[in-house]
Amino acid sequence: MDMTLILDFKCSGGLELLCNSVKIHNVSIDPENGVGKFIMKDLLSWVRSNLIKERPEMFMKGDTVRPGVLVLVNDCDWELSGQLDTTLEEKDVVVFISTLHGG
Amino acid sequence: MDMTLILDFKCSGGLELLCNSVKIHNVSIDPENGVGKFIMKDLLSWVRSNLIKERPEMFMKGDTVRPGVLVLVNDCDWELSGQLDTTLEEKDVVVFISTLHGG
Amino acid sequence: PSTFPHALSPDMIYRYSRHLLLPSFGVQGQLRLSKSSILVVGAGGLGSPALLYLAASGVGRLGIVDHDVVELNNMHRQIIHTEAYIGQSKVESAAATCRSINSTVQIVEHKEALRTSNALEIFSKYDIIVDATDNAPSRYMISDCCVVMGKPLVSGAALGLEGQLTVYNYNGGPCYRCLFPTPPPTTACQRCADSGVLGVVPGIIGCLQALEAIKIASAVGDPLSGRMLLFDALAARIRIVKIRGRSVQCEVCGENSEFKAAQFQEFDYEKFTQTPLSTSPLKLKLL
Amino acid sequence: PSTFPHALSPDMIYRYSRHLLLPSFGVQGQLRLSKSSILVVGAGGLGSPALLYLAASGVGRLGIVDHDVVELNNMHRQIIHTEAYIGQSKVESAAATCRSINSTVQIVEHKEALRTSNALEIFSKYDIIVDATDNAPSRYMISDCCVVMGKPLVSGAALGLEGQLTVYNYNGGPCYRCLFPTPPPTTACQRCADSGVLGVVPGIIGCLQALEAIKIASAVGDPLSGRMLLFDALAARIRIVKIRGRSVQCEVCGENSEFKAAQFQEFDYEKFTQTPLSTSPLKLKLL
Ligand SMILES: [Zn+2]
Ligand SMILES: [Zn+2]
Repeated sequence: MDMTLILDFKCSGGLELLCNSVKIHNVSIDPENGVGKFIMKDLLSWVRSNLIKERPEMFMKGDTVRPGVLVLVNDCDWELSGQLDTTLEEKDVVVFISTLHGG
Repeated sequence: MDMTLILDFKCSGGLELLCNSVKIHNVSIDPENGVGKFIMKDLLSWVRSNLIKERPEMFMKGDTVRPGVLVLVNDCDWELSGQLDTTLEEKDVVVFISTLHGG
Repeated sequence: PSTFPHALSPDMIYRYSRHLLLPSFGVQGQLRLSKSSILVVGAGGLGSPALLYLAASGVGRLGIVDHDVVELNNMHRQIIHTEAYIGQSKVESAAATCRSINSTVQIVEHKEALRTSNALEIFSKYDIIVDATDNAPSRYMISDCCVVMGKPLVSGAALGLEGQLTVYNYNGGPCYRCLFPTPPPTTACQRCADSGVLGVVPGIIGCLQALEAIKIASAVGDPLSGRMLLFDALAARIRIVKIRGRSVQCEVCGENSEFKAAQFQEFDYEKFTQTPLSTSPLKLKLL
Repeated sequence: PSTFPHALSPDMIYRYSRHLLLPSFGVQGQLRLSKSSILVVGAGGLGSPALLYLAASGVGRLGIVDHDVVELNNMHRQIIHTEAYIGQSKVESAAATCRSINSTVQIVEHKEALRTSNALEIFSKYDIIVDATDNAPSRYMISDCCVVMGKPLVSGAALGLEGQLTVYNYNGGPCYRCLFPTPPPTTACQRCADSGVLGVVPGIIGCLQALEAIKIASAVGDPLSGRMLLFDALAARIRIVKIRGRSVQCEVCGENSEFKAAQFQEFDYEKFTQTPLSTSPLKLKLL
């Protein structure tokens, strides 16, 4: 591949506990689908294989995020950009945030 | 000129009162210095001639902003980018904010 | 509730003079506020500052729902309660403090747990609902009830060193279920009692809830609808993000929804979320 | 101030249990907080929530400076004062409320206007200073005194529907004069009394001031130094911007500064800013 994608992704609302309490990750990823296009679905698989060390069910359900997790791409709900099909580009910022209930 | 600069600038902390209480201005400016480069100094002159209708002394002092006004270019203090010499580019966001004293 | 329905009394003009001086708020904003009624569900970490600022600001009627009693381990964040009220009803305690700072606001005490059996009747007395509770089933129940009754909902949450805030069911915006159609697994639902919370974090979110309720009541400014504020206290970072709009498929507020008062009253929120609506004081004492 | 200098008492463990449960705060954070001393200058709109949350959180010693009395037109935002205290000292009123929510914190009352003649002595008793005042000369005076004494300063301001927050003189960061070497023209210095303020706006900023003071006192998280928070209540917009660092040319904190205690005591802040340090109660009554 001639393209390496560098992007930030952040976890909060408790999700950082799944990633050794690290909230901000700066990652470089080589897209593997051969077309040079990298979508949210690819990022989720990458995160699942490379970062989530324990209790993956706290992060994923099936091939998407578990209920109660909001996904933001450049400060915008991924429902507005195509969910799993959202195309990611260089310098995009992806945030996974677990909704809170405390008060 | 072959270049028109489109940028946002915002006024707050009371400065918006000088611009008919409008806080966010989306402006298109043609640089006039003939080199296609547009700096903060040019923006200040433009604002002074085109927007500040009354009491310019509340906004400017000499050829810069009056004491007590912070200037932010893309969320960063203009002291860090060269003050009056800061080069502006398309889509830059400039904020003029008057420091508050109330409590 | 005001005895001056069309004008402000001289005492009100003096008390609220700093509001009246604001060109974008002014007499009209204060008058609308004085005619509005706001219900705060939960007199805990979020409810404490929300109630204080709503009372101080001069809303007409302010309701408080809670069934809990004040405990010493609440005091680090629930600043509306004094030590003298430990062991007594949170609603009575909060109401007493609200009255002490503004005797001109009508304070209504609802000393009971919010349930599907009483929520419709309680909500019917108020224009705006503030969710200051601490658990998932309450959040679904309050949002659903707001949809059924067509009331805007100012929703805040805080846990650990983080907080979240948004306005649901306002002016065509999404409801809680539009964002979270399926409840999270119970293992993902931490409470302050389990995971802790820095006291001032719900303080900040509760103040922001009061602000949003005041903006809606006075019809001033842009409420935080379709947007969500995410607060990270440790890093001192705040981001306001754009969230989805109302979902046409939403089971409660969507186009083909048949979720009305009758369905609400029969819905089992504890079963839906697999979480109890409240930890009973008895159970707490056994821990 | 704590009678348990090396450990938390059983009562403290229960009271602050939600803090102790936080992995990033925990026993060490609470112990540091309980050994710290914080001074809040101004028991008004910003000071009210800052004092409540600092008292609730369990700082060791909490000082309050103010010379003013409680007035009815303060009550829409100064939620620490009850109607019963109208006409009485703000410091006494605020101290009574702080003690009522946490009797284990040492509350110190400084019933006087802060002046160059007493500031050095008062500041010397505290680790961290919170600027909750409402005028330009006080802000310069407090910042200069913090530089002279090497104390971090948590500075908040609110007016109309906007608020600002930053931490000065912390860990090599800038002081107030690094940002504002020249005072603004007096026509640009509006006060809440002139221009009005929505009551909950200083509430939000005051809570954020308490948070920053707690973070510094407990050595937890990244304080808002070298950054400034700008809050727009109407639009529900918050931005945190990067500001300049310490200026080597700063007349007070810069490399060649000769501004020490003696210079501080002789500096005329009212003349420098052409603004009185405080509006006397007498003058207020004549208006
Ligand atoms: Zn919905
Ligand atoms: Zn300096």
